[in-house]
Amino acid sequence: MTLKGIKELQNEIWMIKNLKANFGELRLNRNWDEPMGPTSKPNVTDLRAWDFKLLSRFEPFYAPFCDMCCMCTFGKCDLLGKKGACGINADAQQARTFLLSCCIGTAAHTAHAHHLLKHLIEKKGENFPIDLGMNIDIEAPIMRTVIGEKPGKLGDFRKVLDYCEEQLTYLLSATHTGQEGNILDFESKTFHAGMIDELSKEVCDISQIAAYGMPKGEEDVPLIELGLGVVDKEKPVILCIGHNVAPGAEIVDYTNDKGLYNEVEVCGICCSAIDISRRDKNAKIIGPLSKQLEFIRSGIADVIVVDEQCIRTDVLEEALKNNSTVIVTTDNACYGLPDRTNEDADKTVSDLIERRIDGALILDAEKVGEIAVKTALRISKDRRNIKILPDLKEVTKYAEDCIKCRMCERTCPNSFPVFDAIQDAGEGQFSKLLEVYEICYSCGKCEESCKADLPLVSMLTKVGGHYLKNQNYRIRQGRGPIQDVEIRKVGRPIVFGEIPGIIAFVGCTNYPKGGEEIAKMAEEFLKRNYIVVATGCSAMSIGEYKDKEGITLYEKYEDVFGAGGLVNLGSCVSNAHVSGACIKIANIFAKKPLRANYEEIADYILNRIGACGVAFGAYSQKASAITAGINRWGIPAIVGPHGTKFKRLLLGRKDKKESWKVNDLRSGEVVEGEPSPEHLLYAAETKEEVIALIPKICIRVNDTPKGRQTKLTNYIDLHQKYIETFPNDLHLFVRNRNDIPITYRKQVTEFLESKGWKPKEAPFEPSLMDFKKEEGR
Amino acid sequence: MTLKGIKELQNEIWMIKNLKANFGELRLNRNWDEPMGPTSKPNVTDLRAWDFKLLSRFEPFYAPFCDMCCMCTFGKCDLLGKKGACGINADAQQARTFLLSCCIGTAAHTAHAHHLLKHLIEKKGENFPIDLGMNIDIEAPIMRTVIGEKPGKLGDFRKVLDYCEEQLTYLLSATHTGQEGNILDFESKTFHAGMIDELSKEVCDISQIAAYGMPKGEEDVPLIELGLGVVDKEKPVILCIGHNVAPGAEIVDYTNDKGLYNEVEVCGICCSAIDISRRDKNAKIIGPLSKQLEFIRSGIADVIVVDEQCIRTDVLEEALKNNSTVIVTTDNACYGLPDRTNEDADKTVSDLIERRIDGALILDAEKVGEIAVKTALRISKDRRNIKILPDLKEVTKYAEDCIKCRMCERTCPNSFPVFDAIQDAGEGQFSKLLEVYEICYSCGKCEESCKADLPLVSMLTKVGGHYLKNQNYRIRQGRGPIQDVEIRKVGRPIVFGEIPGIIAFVGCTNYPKGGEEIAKMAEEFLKRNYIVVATGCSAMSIGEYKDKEGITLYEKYEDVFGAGGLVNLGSCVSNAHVSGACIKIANIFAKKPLRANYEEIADYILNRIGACGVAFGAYSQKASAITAGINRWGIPAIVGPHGTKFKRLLLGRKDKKESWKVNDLRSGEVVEGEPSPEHLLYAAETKEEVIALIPKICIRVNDTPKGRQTKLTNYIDLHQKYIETFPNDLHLFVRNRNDIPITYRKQVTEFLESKGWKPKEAPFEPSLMDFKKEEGR
Amino acid sequence: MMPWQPTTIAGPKQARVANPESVIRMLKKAKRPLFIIGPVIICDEGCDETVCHKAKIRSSCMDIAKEWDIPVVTVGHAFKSFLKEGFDTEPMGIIEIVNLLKDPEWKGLRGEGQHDLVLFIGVTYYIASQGLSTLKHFAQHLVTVTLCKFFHPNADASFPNMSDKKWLKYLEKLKISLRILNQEINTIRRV
Amino acid sequence: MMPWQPTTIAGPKQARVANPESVIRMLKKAKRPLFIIGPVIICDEGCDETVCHKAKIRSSCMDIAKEWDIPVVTVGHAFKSFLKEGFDTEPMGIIEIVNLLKDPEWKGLRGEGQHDLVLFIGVTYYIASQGLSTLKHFAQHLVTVTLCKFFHPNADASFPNMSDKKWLKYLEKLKISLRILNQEINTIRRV
Ligand code: SF4
Ligand code: SF4
Ligand code: SF4
Ligand code: SF4
Ligand code: SF4
Ligand code: SF4
Ligand code: SF4
Ligand code: SF4
Repeated sequence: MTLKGIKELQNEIWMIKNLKANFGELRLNRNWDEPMGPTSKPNVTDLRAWDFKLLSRFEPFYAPFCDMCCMCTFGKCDLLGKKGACGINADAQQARTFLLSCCIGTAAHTAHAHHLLKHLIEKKGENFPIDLGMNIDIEAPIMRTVIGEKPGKLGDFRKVLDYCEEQLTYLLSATHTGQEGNILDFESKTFHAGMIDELSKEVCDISQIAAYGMPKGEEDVPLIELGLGVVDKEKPVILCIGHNVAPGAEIVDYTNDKGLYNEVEVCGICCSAIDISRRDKNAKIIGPLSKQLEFIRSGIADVIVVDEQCIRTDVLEEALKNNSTVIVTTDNACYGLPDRTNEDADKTVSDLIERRIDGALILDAEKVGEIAVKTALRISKDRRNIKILPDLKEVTKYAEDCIKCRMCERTCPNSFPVFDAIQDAGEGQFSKLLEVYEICYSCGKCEESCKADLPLVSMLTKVGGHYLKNQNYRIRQGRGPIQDVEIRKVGRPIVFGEIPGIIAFVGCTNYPKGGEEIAKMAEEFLKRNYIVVATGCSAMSIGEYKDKEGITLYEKYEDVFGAGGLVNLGSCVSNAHVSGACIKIANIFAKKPLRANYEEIADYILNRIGACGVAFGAYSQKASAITAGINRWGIPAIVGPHGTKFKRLLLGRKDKKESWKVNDLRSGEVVEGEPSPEHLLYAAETKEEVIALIPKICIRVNDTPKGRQTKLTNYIDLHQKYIETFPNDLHLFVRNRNDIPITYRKQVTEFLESKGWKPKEAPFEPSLMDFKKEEGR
Repeated sequence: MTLKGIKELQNEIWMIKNLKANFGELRLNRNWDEPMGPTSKPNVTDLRAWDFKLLSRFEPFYAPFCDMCCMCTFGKCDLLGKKGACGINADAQQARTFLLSCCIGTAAHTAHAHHLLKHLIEKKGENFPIDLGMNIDIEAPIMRTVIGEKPGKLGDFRKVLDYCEEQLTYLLSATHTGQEGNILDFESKTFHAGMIDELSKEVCDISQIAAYGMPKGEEDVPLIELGLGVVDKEKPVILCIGHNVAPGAEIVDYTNDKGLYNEVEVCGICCSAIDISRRDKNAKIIGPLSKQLEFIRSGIADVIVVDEQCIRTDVLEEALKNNSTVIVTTDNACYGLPDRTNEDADKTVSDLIERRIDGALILDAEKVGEIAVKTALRISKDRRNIKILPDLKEVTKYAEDCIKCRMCERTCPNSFPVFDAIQDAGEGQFSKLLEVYEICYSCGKCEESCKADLPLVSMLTKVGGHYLKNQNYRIRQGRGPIQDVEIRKVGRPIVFGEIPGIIAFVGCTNYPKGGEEIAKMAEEFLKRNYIVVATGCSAMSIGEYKDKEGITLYEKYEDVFGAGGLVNLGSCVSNAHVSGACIKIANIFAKKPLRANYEEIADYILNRIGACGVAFGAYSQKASAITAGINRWGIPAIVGPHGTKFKRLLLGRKDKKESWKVNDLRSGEVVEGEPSPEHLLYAAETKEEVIALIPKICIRVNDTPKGRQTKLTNYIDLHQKYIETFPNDLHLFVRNRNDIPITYRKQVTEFLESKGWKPKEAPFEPSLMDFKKEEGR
Repeated sequence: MMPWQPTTIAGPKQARVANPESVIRMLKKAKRPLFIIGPVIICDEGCDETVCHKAKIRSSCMDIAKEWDIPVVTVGHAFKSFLKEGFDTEPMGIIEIVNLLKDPEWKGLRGEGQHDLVLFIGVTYYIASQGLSTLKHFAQHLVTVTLCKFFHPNADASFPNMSDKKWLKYLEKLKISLRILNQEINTIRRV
Repeated sequence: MMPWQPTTIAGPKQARVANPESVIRMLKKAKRPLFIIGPVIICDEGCDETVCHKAKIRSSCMDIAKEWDIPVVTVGHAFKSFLKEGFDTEPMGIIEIVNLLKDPEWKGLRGEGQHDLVLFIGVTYYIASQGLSTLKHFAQHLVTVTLCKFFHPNADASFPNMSDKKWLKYLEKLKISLRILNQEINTIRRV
């Protein structure tokens, strides 16, 4: 190439670059005249100052699960009062493992988003528009706040995920031996991982809503069938397990296209179930994670389609016991099965039916649809005799072999009385076993540790199946983001405290005493005009409970994002809409600019929006990432007792006045604050403790006197009801006499006196942000 | 916008896109007419078939470090003979933790590459050319083989890292609870992580070579000063620790620019040291990882500049004890220090000097250069008295307080006789302590566990410093990739087996008996005309040994990539050039197309190139990723005894004939093979075991008779020398009489007879690849 | 001794196995003990001591606290059960109290200074185990003792795994020994 | 018992503490025992039994193997030291032999079938611990016993941590008991 040629080419490149840049701007930001804020695509340390502020209030609390570290070949190192060979000590090690957990969780969501996005782009094209309908202008509040851009089309999400993956790589790198050494910096990185997780979830849910035509936040979405009893066993049954909707959606699409939807039962467990039912409201939901092993053991599923996340890793082994067929569909979980992606579908179907292969890996969702349905149609007849009714005599026979080692009870994560129940069962009494069945989440640990090799989970399943034949419940279809119009309505009463709080029941089923407790918690707050939203397994657990009249809470309470409304947002990735709603309140109601303006938005949420998350059964790394994500926005979360095994909480100290100071941006003064929210991440031992804590944790510095009265009334009420005593820290939340609830005036006044309480001024514009430097200074 | 306007705009976009695409192609592939191969940017499962082939020969061997899993809140689960609550069992759990370890290692390299690349692009621009000089045409063999593209300019590496980060996210996701469940699929993902690690390392090293003008593979690079004794303590001393050259390079640049290079000593530990000395041959290398705590404790460093990876996490704490100043420079390790990136440099210098801050986080490498030098110049005088000579009386005094609990000996990872040595020291005898000093890697575990709180590492340091004042060695400057011209010369003798092997001593210092063993191993093979290359800490360990004449191996053996040559490739990221050289042999000598042609290249290497890696002291997650990376290319590796704590090896079974069958691509027949290489990843207990194993593991199916004779001679020689017996599996490696080494003719013939040996045909074109399907079938 | 939930084993350090005598010795040495009582010993049916094992345990706990004048924190929802018996305790979350206990600056339940010995009973096994781990690692200023019928390796000292019957016996013994000790001390004081 | 390197504790299952008598019982039950001897008991100076503790240990090991006719694998570079004494062993890597032992199909050192009991001595502590862990998890068909002076929790049975003196006594006792046992058996056979 001549020199001139090169010059020309370089000019051309320059032009293209500029054009491209302008064009990119143009497309992404059509109709968006908001100026770019300070925090576009923040790098690992860019929000560190904000994080350090949060961490000075909410100090990390570590509960090591193990005294040792076994992460490198210098180990194992005993860190009890000692540093490891790399110089790390116990608290930093805990912070590190929590960061690692959050990285894994975030990777799961990001990979999920990327897998799904690729599929959707293949299906619908790069340019498929992201349009959430007339009632949603702010389609991607998290992306807008974090990236500073808004998505016009599916393809725009690519760069969001690129950013996520880059940041995630940095974060994971910091967990390497010999990198970060300070707990605060670990925690700041953990928040960062959480924020990336939020972005990925949003990308995931918005793209599936747009591309699959799922509900776009409309109120009053249909009810979906839920429960172990909703499946018609006479039909061929396809069970989808996991979180990625693509294969399941293609299955229902295939049955619909071929006019087979009356011939085949498509049902699901975990988030795939919720999301498939958002695609097709006729799909059925078996239930949350806790039902997985039970349902597989029941043998009802002819074909089990596994996608990703929260799948028992022994699905194949368990399925083979019942001659169920397994199809795996993503690179996350291949189970060693032969890759039949490029094989002729009918060939694969016949190989599956003839048992020439144990199952198949098919990385093409559409092909999965075809193969799953065809296979189910053909094998279900042969499997009829497997789906038999449970025989309780067999259970008794097994139980008689118990050698009374008690390992079942000792290894049960919840110390459920399996031992006693088995003794009874040995004598033909099943009520205790049934009780265990109802709260058991079929983790299988009792069975694995049984010294007499009793198939305890199968025994539980049989008893449950016998007595509870028609487990038939209802859940709302997951409706996705909260519409802007709803935000407009509730923004003011929430910020002023008149709606006493938004409670999000999220996460998995590692409950201490069964799922019913979630429903009961939800009910308590629905009755009290809180806004209750739910996602994932918790949304299902709420649906699995019927009141005395035999109806579910979804039927009883309105599907509105308003006082006393109960909304199923959708699957785990729909958790993005919890913070999304809070961001939108800050933006729509309070007119805070959100474009690349993370800190100001989070500061607003922390001080003014009485929202909290409850992940009573949080179990996985994703759950840890989710809590880190909402925490960085300033939204507190409560986990259940098993949540202590995440090894790290973020606790405030209400007895340390100095830590609650706030800047009053209006007056320019530092003023006394309140311990609200008291904690960012707290683990409660019992449902009672959670219920008593929620109204308090929904208190915000900015509440109006009226709002505060409402919140305190609930706090007193519920504390008295569940702990049976007056809350002994109430004085901390009464700023002046106007805050005193009328109904409890006398009691509160007396209490305040006993505590030597003095009134104080409420700040006008409470904030943790620095006072703006005056110009010229 | 009018419809017409939009249409026009769309046309424009289309044009730009195409133009861009063409242009991109044009630039990236100038002068590259090789057609695109089958495996461009392989996704997680795309090389699964190849991996499964490797895994069917080299089965995973798991050595759980712990019976339990503590990764989620269902746990801890005891996996000894039981499944966990998620259904996982012990072997899959080990495979999962090894994948996790590799993900962390890969993340460290990828993040490092990305950090550095960003810095270099900022400094030199997107378009800075990747030009490795006249003698290197194949500048990025890994990128060419994996991505199918070649880099023209720095900016081209961006898309490589995007790919790496995307894949890494998928891989990490698979370690989430409830994802992958099969060991083979876990292992395939582990290989994938290793391959990504290889790419990242290559990007990293090539970009720093190009941008910083480091040696470009030239032979006979200069010698660099190495050792604890090479630093002039009278001068201000800046110590760089870690792996990322940027801050260190800016420090030497700053001293050079300001004419201060005679005023300040710049030295380093670990890979930063090597890479800084590649930038400036006057920089000094203290030594490998094993010297870190010792050197910090010595108090010699006035300013400690920490970048990333392999840094003791307690550097700040240890530095403060000696009033050293700490500057941290990346988001990987911030140590809670105040962010002074945007602060005036002189202000920060004075804050550091006045001890208003304990240290500073400065995310701008150039600023680090300035601040580090200015601070060192100003504080070194005040610190004079700290750099005092060791006082052995103090050591005795401490030793007298020993309460004989023996915890020092019990917690020492290598059971070094610290206890005995301390008893002697208590009586004024230091020879044993000195012996421990020479093999100790200052991990500090003895000190941490000492019930009498004796500062054992300081005591060791003092004794070492007293007796070994002038630890002054030499290492070659790291010279980067092997030049194409050298490959041309050695390709044939290597593939034919006449050069008996390429041995790469790589990795860290978790040695069982000190670094000298590495040097002795290297020497043994240098004497026998193997090609010996080294990187990172191992390269330094080789330099830290002098022979009887008092010269180092680097001085004794030629710096050529040829028989009997000893080459320091550079830092850990230079490990990419080990596989790089093998790929280039396949391409340059054997004319195998490499463009996006992973499997064929790897198959060639596995069957024909007698290379192996020795990571005798491998300790970190990066080390695990590095082994996975070279293993996927078909290059075997040997780790030391601590390597068993990676929990997973890949072992062949020489007694299982069927597993060694190969396809003879020439004859189209499946023929009997040989167990060569016998293992893909093996852990040896002692240096003797390693030495006896290396010649065997360098045997390849394709050796010519002459080559095989050479290899077997070395095998017999070294086995007899180090194990003192004739190798009892020799018959497996003699294909026919032509293979019998002349010097051992009688012995071998007798041995073969005793084993009932029969000659067999050697395949012409041995391969694990499938026979090409004939057209039309 | 194997922990009740076998996997709560956390490392080489294990709790000493305690018995009533050794607990007495520790209590005697302690200046500011604290008693944490959790919901596991609370009978949700609200039965009384004549019929209910849990109620008997609760009653022993109250007696122990009274005998030695140990302030009591009730966690979970244990408070109400004691209130019914007219016994005043401080309701808190287990995490809340553990968090306070790990701060050497905290002034203690009675404002007299951080506690130096903490007795645990009836806290859900695994959350107790996590809390004990926190204190083991991060609260060098205090000693933790568990009086459950489950061996707790993360405590400094723990009752062994045992039957309900033996457990009650242990607690009764503890109560009576404290009473005797008290009488002795009072006698000495009076002298 | 705390492992010699305390952190080799791996979970709730711990080795039984063995003594010469219990090892004898296990050997009596075993059909195809194997003895693995590592470099830690080899004196690198090559001293002999009259002066060197390690040489004494080596000598006991040889006697034990001979008494009970147990095939011996030497790992690391232990081979040569035995060769010098005219004692033939099979040299291997510790990982190599562990890998063979975990395969139920392997035919054993003498081709008579997989071993059912493996004695370990003198293997570097932590690599032995890892190998024992492999066998504990993945070789249900065999029992592992360590005769080092270090307690090995990952074995099925292990000598306790002990002094050099006691260690030698244990090994001598083992040897002598085997000799007696052998004589008894021979007597019975002759009858
Ligand atoms: S990462 Fe640190 S604490 Fe963990 S095993 Fe390695 S050296 Fe020990
Ligand atoms: S399966 Fe149910 S009863 Fe069994 S251990 Fe798990 S939760 Fe407990
Ligand atoms: S684990 Fe099995 S044998 Fe033991 S008590 Fe429970 S049911 Fe009975
Ligand atoms: S950290 Fe977990 S895996 Fe490691 S030793 Fe502890 S319990 Fe075992
Ligand atoms: S990841 Fe599986 S094995 Fe590990 S703790 Fe969780 S449930 Fe148990
Ligand atoms: S510092 Fe040296 S002697 Fe001490 S434990 Fe570590 S390696 Fe052993
Ligand atoms: S750990 Fe300390 S006190 Fe114990 S033997 Fe070693 S030097 Fe002595
Ligand atoms: S060789 Fe290992 S220890 Fe040394 S610098 Fe590289 S990774 Fe770190």
